[in-house]
Amino acid sequence: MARFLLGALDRRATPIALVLLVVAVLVPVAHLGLPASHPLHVPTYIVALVGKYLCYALLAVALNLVWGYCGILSLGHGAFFALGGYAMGMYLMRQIGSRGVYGNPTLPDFMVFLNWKSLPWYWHGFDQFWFAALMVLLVPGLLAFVFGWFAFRSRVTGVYLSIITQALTYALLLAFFRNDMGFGGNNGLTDFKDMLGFNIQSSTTRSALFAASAIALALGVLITSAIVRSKFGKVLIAVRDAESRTRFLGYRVEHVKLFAFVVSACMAGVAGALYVPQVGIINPSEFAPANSIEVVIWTAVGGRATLAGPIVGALLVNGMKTWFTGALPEAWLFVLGGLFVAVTLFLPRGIVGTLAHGWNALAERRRAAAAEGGRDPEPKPSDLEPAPAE
Amino acid sequence: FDGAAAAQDTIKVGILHSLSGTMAISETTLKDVMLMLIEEQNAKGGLLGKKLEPVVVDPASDWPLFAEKARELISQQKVAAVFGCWTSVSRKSVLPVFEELDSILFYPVQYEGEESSRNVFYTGAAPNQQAIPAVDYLMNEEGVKRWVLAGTDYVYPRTTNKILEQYLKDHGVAQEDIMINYTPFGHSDWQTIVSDIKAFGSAGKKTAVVSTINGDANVPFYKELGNQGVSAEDIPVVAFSVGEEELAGIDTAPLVGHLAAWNYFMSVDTPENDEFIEKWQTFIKNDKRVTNDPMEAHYIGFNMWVKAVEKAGTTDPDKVIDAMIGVSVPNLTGGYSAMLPNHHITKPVLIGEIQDDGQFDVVWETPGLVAGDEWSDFLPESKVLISDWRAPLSCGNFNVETGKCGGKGM
Amino acid sequence: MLTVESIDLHYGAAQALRRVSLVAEPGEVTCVLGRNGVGKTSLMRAIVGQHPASGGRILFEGRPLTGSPSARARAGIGYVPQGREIFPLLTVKENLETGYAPLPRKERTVPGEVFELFPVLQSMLGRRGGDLSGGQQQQLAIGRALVTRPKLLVLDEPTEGIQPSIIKDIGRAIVYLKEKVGLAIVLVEQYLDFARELADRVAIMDRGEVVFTGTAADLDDDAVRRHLTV
Amino acid sequence: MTSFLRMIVILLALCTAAAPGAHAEADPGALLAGLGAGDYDATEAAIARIVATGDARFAPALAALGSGDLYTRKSDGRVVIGRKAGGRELALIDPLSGDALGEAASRELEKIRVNNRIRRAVRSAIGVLTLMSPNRAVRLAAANSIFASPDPESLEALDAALAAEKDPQVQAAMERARAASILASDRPEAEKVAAIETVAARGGRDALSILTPLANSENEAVKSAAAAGIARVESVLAMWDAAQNVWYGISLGSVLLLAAIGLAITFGVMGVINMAHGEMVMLGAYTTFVVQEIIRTSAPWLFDWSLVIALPLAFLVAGAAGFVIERGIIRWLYGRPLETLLATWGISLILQQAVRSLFGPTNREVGNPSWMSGAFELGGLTITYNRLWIVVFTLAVFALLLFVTRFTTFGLQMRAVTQNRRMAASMGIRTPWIDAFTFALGSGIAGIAGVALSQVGNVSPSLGQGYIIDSFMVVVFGGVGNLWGTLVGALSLGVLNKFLEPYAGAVLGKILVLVLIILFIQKRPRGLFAQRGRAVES
Amino acid sequence: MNATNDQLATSLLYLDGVTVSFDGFRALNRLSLVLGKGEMRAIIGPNGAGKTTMMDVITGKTRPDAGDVFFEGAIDLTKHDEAEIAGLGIGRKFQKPTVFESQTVRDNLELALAGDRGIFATLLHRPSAEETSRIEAILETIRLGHLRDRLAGSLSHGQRQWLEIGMLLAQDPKLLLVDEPAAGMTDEETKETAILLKRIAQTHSVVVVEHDMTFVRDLDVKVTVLHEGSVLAEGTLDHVSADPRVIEVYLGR
Ligand SMILES: Nc1ncnc2c1ncn2[C@@H]1O[C@H](COP(=O)(O)OP(=O)(O)OP(=O)(O)O)[C@@H](O)[C@H]1O
Ligand SMILES: Nc1ncnc2c1ncn2[C@@H]1O[C@H](COP(=O)(O)OP(=O)(O)OP(=O)(O)O)[C@@H](O)[C@H]1O
Ligand SMILES: NC(N)=O
Ligand SMILES: [Mg+2]
Ligand SMILES: [Mg+2]
Repeated sequence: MARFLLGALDRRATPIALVLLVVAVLVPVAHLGLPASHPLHVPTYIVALVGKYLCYALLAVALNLVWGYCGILSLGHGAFFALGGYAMGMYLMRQIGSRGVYGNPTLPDFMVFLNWKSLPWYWHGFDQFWFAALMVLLVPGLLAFVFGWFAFRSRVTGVYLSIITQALTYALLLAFFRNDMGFGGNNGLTDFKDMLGFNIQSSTTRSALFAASAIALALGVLITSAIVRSKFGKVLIAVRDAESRTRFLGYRVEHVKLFAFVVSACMAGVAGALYVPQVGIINPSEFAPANSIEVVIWTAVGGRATLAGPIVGALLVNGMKTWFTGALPEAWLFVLGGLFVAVTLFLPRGIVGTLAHGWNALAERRRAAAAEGGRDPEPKPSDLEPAPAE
Repeated sequence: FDGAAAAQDTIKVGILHSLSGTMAISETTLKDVMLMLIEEQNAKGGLLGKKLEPVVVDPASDWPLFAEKARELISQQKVAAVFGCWTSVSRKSVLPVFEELDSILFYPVQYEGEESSRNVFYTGAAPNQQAIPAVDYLMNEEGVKRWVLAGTDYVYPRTTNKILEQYLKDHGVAQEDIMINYTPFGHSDWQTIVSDIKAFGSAGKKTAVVSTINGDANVPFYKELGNQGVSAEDIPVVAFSVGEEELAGIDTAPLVGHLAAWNYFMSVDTPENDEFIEKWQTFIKNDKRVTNDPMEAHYIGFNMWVKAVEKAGTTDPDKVIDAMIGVSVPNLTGGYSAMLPNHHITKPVLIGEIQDDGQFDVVWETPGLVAGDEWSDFLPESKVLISDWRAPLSCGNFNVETGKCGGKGM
Repeated sequence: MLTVESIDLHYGAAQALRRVSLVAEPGEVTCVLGRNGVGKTSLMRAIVGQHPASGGRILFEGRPLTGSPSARARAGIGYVPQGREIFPLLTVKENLETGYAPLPRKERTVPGEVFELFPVLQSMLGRRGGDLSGGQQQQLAIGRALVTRPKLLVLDEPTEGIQPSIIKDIGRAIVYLKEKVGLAIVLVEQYLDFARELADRVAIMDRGEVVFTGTAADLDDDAVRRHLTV
Repeated sequence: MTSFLRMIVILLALCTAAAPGAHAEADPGALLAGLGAGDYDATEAAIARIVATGDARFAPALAALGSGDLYTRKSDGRVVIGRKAGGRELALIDPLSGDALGEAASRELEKIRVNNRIRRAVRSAIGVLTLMSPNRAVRLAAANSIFASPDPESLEALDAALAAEKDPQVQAAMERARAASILASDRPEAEKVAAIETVAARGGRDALSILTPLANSENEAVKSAAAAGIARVESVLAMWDAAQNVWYGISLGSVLLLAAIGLAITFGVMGVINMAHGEMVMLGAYTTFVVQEIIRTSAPWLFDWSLVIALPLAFLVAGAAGFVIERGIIRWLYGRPLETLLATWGISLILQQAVRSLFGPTNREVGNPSWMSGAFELGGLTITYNRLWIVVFTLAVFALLLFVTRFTTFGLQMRAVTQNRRMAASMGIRTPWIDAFTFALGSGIAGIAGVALSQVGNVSPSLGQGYIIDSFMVVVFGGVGNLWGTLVGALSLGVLNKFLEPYAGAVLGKILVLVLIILFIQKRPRGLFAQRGRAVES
Repeated sequence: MNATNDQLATSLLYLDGVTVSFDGFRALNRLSLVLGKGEMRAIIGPNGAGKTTMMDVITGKTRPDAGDVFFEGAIDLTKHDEAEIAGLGIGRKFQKPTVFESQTVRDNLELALAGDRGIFATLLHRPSAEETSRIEAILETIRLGHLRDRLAGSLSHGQRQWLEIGMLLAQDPKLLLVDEPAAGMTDEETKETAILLKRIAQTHSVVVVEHDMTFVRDLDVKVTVLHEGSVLAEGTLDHVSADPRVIEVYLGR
């Protein structure tokens, strides 16, 4: 595994991972170590905000693995994120213990006032952190496995797959809304007190969660990079571009997709699990189809099928959302909507994709100039774009 | 841009209502009413000699964004208090932020109760200030014997219906005379449910519907009622989430006689209300705009806050929180509302019938003010809890049986 | 009728055509020969407007040809692309009817010679184009181009994947179209015998350039060996 | 109900004089004054006293009471009818004579409060008082309203009316009303059993609600007759219930279809993942709102035509928006279908916010024209007019669209362009126009869907968001690119939903439908009406 | 029956009574065909005769409505999917060249290269020197060496044909199904292709579909003529070309 990940450290992945690790160290230090008056002090507000963004970024990285590199446009990735979040939320709920408003030592408050008599079976075990942590990976992974197993075996592709992933998350949304499900209905899980014995609102816990998010994101990037750089990555792209042809070469396309899908779902689950203690609530709206579509949007804005794209997209879009909902509360949708339109029109490969392409094209031109009138210049995929018909 | 100097000569007031997304339909009005109230206060000379400065943000009907924006308002913008939220989940989402940063939230919407935070003032109705009087009215005035409890499937209706179910049973209603039905948010096809209600109502006993159906789903619900000819004489519907604003989107001619229970109606004929309506319509530059109950709640909440700040002589949250209790201000229905030690307020309860002009005609009201009861007496675990934020108890969920303050885990 | 004057064509940074010139006259077949990847298809795309030329100019009936592909089709250029490009979900009949676009309403019929040339199309009118065999699609592509009643017909390797008897038919059709109908025809071919038989003029391309022009008779073994062998 | 009362008032105003009081002994003024004398109990008692007179001259006063138009004049305590007369003044009318009494400000009057209990009493009182009306329609309505709120007090009046009644239909209605009233009284067993028979023969839910309480009767004979009657009514109802459910399903399905059908063009045919589709529907709905607003203020008599006027306008407005979007944005994205998702999502945000800024964030009222209000009975089916018209309208739109795509040159070129834009251009097809008009067509259809959907739901800036997911679901479930698939998909999802709902409830029913869609797609990975063959596989 | 059993046992590929219909149209009609181990066979026949459909059936793309398809005497191909069939050692070059457009020529070949196709094998795969040299050799053979780092999407039609052939070589299957390899090639290249195929046929079994008679003659192998979904004639090229029915439906006069 380590060797596999180290193999991922190339010209593109290394700087991203390094930046993230530096952030993981410096931000907590600046938050905890510097007095509030210090100009370099990072306030709680920023730690909480950026920590949340990092989780979103990891979710986008997860989506990019399946969408960017394997062509599976999942419109239901929010479901895996939310499931990871719920697993963590259940742990945090159990940690409240008898500190709930009704003082019931086992039942969470919402169960008490809706007359639950005992803890439903699926809530057992979540008082243990290791169990919850396992479930963070297992529940989204298993759902992705079962769902993917059937869908890929039945060769559901393209928009059909997109729409059933959307149906999946929508069905989960409705299910988790139901109070009878035992997950707190619309209000979800809230009122968390502590995690592993640390007060969830303390600066140290916040810093630790922040660092964990940054490191998880770095790992997500490295895993993606390792997968994409391997021969398996070439198979993924082959599946994306000509699925049926890949089959005729003897690749079990359904296994390839399933693997990517499950890995991606687990990543999304981790993102959700880190997100919940930082925002303090998990509620069914995380399953809303629109949320999953937004993840696609972040990835597209940043540049799909690039390592840094999903991160840049998630940070930029959410950053703009934060900024403009405060600065232009009545017009921010114009700004954000305009951004999406502008990116599609002017940065067709997303921000990172376009930059990388521009850079490559420049390098290309220089090389061509150096080679002086070489007869076989090498076109890049951009040149393959059919010219507009008229 | 606003340096320390500027921050000192204004007092910032946060407004945390969704201006986009699904809740914008209800919450935008509350943002506007807050702007009006602040403008008016400034015209009166501001507060403590400083101008009030509204800080509007858009949490976009996105619950985690509510928490983020709350933190931004308190720790970045340094507001003195926040007026905001509509849905319970948004309140739940911001609650830890207000507690952590020790600030003040005024929550203006009727809700399910079962909560009392030191940092929140609940100016909307608790279930006993809306649901129970409405049921009393139907039982006594209309002789209703059979009940449909229809609601959107979320916590407010669930809890309200739990409370009502217990209440009805305590009043001798049999289980088979209660039908409970839940629908998803934004439910738009009511054909089956309305016809089920008709069927349920044809058992020879007077039947009524208690509706906790949420905002958006109401228009198609009432349209279907009207079209299927369910008239108020036969099966009246009493709603807790339908006010003047919701009715503005419906042709109410077929709905005359259906009911709503609130603590305020625009049609209430008092000089305070006339003045409020006039100011509102002038402010919003539209003489057709209606007023509603949560607007009144903000009106009350804002005036209480102003009074408490004046009393405390500072906007410091701790001092203001302490000063709030006992503050009493005029409401718009001709009386006074007072802030109780449990951070809920006293309110009159009014039952109104829908008129063909989209207004409500008050057909009944409680003889006096009803005190908001945060911990319902009709839920077994909650019966034993009380809340009192005054020293020395200073507890939101004090268990009178064990003598312990639950939330502190003691 | 068609004069290509010294055009260049680029795919991004890569140059596919260099100062290519070509002439086609009514009642004549101009044949373009060349190995794989020398730019034959690129030249055809430039003529029909599917890819812009980056230098030089193209004249059609004496006027510069600059419009969109659809304008060129309406001006009388019919195109049979390499790879057939049948509309896969349209029936054979509908595929043929797409050729009505440039025609005035009363002329909107499928000319009889299409079915005479390719009787198989007649029997498959209701089948979806994409379901046809490769050779059948090729026949449909030629038929479809004829529906537009072109003055200039551009054929990019029309015999590819076609059974021998029909290749002969296509040969006969080309002769008929140039002699009886008086079309100008530009034909890309790899199949030398076929080309020799039909061509009035020949252009051989190599590495994006025209390296030989002349009549079919001029096409001596030397030129062939130099530019067409591996 | 109020409109029923209004009608009675009008009819009565025409013929009050013709109905001389039979038992007029008390002072009518005093009787009327009793209506406004106290609380609801007092009002109800006063109504009972008026009924006891049997004097039809009181009917207009009662009708005005029911519709909330009856006042006590503060100056002299006289009870008067007040009608809105232009400004803030009310025109006063004497309830008995119908004479005009001048105008008064509402402050000078005290409204007599009514609630549902009073309205029920009024309804049955008018029934009793108008049983002898010379007008057939009034008598029929009177009999029916007694049936709806039976009252032993009315038996005497019914008997008298029956003796005089010649019209067989009215007679039958009176018989039923009489039977219902007998069942509410303490008449002897034999009469009750016969009455049960009459009521059960009529059938329907109303009959059930009269019979059900009798099933617990002390009296054995009545009890068993009631049980038999109930069983009889219920067996008929059960049969109709199934049919009713199918109808609900079809009508839900047609709403889904209507919402999806424009998307079947922009997404199904053109392949644009059009997240702004819902906003096109919204534009159509807002167009309807604006049309109605203008009609309301400047030509109220046109109101019943408002939808007919709104249809072409909505098509133009949404179609023009679609045209602009295609020319401005979508056309740069052909060949990059996934990017259309990003761009149209952006457009959708912008349009929502634009409408919010322009029309405000709250619901706007779009009224039903009279021909789309109410319901009629078809056997045991209740069919509401608005649903019926929507089903008819949807099928008409579908047929039209099918015709355009299948049998017109535009349709052919549209399909050719979307399958191979470059080759279509080389065939001489003006692809930019075809693209723009196709997108405009899909958007325009979404716009007219908005006109119809404004009749069943909210008209608010987030209207479109409510339909977008279902629309994609329908198009994909049916099979992308196949209009028939969209039709069958929408209707079968509608019916399925409605059959699951009674068992599973609305929430679980919806979840089940989604799960079934997921499972179904496993069986048919390209939807219900899958495109098959080589063409689609590669 | 015995005879067929024997045939089955010794055959590499065995088709018997294979029928495929599309919406009532019979593309293959009780087609029977036996290919011995190490044999090379040319298949000709009119456009639409069912040649490509036959390959679709063998490679698992199309399921026959009736009939048997056996590989190496024992393996029922109708029970396997495309990937499994490829794994069994059947490779295919498509009539319409399909390559992975956004990957380089070299990566296309690497993907095709024989080897373990499992997930973890590919994840942990390190290119060996042997593989590299094989790829170089194939690039040489298909004359795309100078384009090795080009994206396959930018190749011309004929170049793609060559790349497809190269991918087939890289796959190194037991049985090669080659659909119209010479289409779009110059006469000279066509000759080269024939030589290449003959060389391959020394160690592999090959089925070639082609309309170019010169090419088929160069191959110099047994020829099967398909027509309307079944075998019309079989034998040497000279034998079948003399058959009046073949002349009528295929060669023309
Ligand atoms: N879309 C494209 N993008 C980039 N390069 C291209 C593209 N199409 C063709 N080329 C390159 O341009 C050159 C000329 O290609 P073209 O298709 O014109 O050749 P051709 O003569 O038609 O070959 P063939 O006989 O194989 O069809 C080739 O080197 C090819 O790789
Ligand atoms: N999916 C399908 N639906 C309908 N018809 C089909 C389908 N697939 C193939 N066909 C028909 O089956 C017949 C056989 O096609 P096939 O492609 O096998 O022919 P072929 O022998 O390869 O011809 P060619 O030499 O032209 O490539 C053709 O008539 C074709 O139209
Ligand atoms: N509090 C409510 N109505 O959600
Ligand atoms: Mg070519
Ligand atoms: Mg073939």
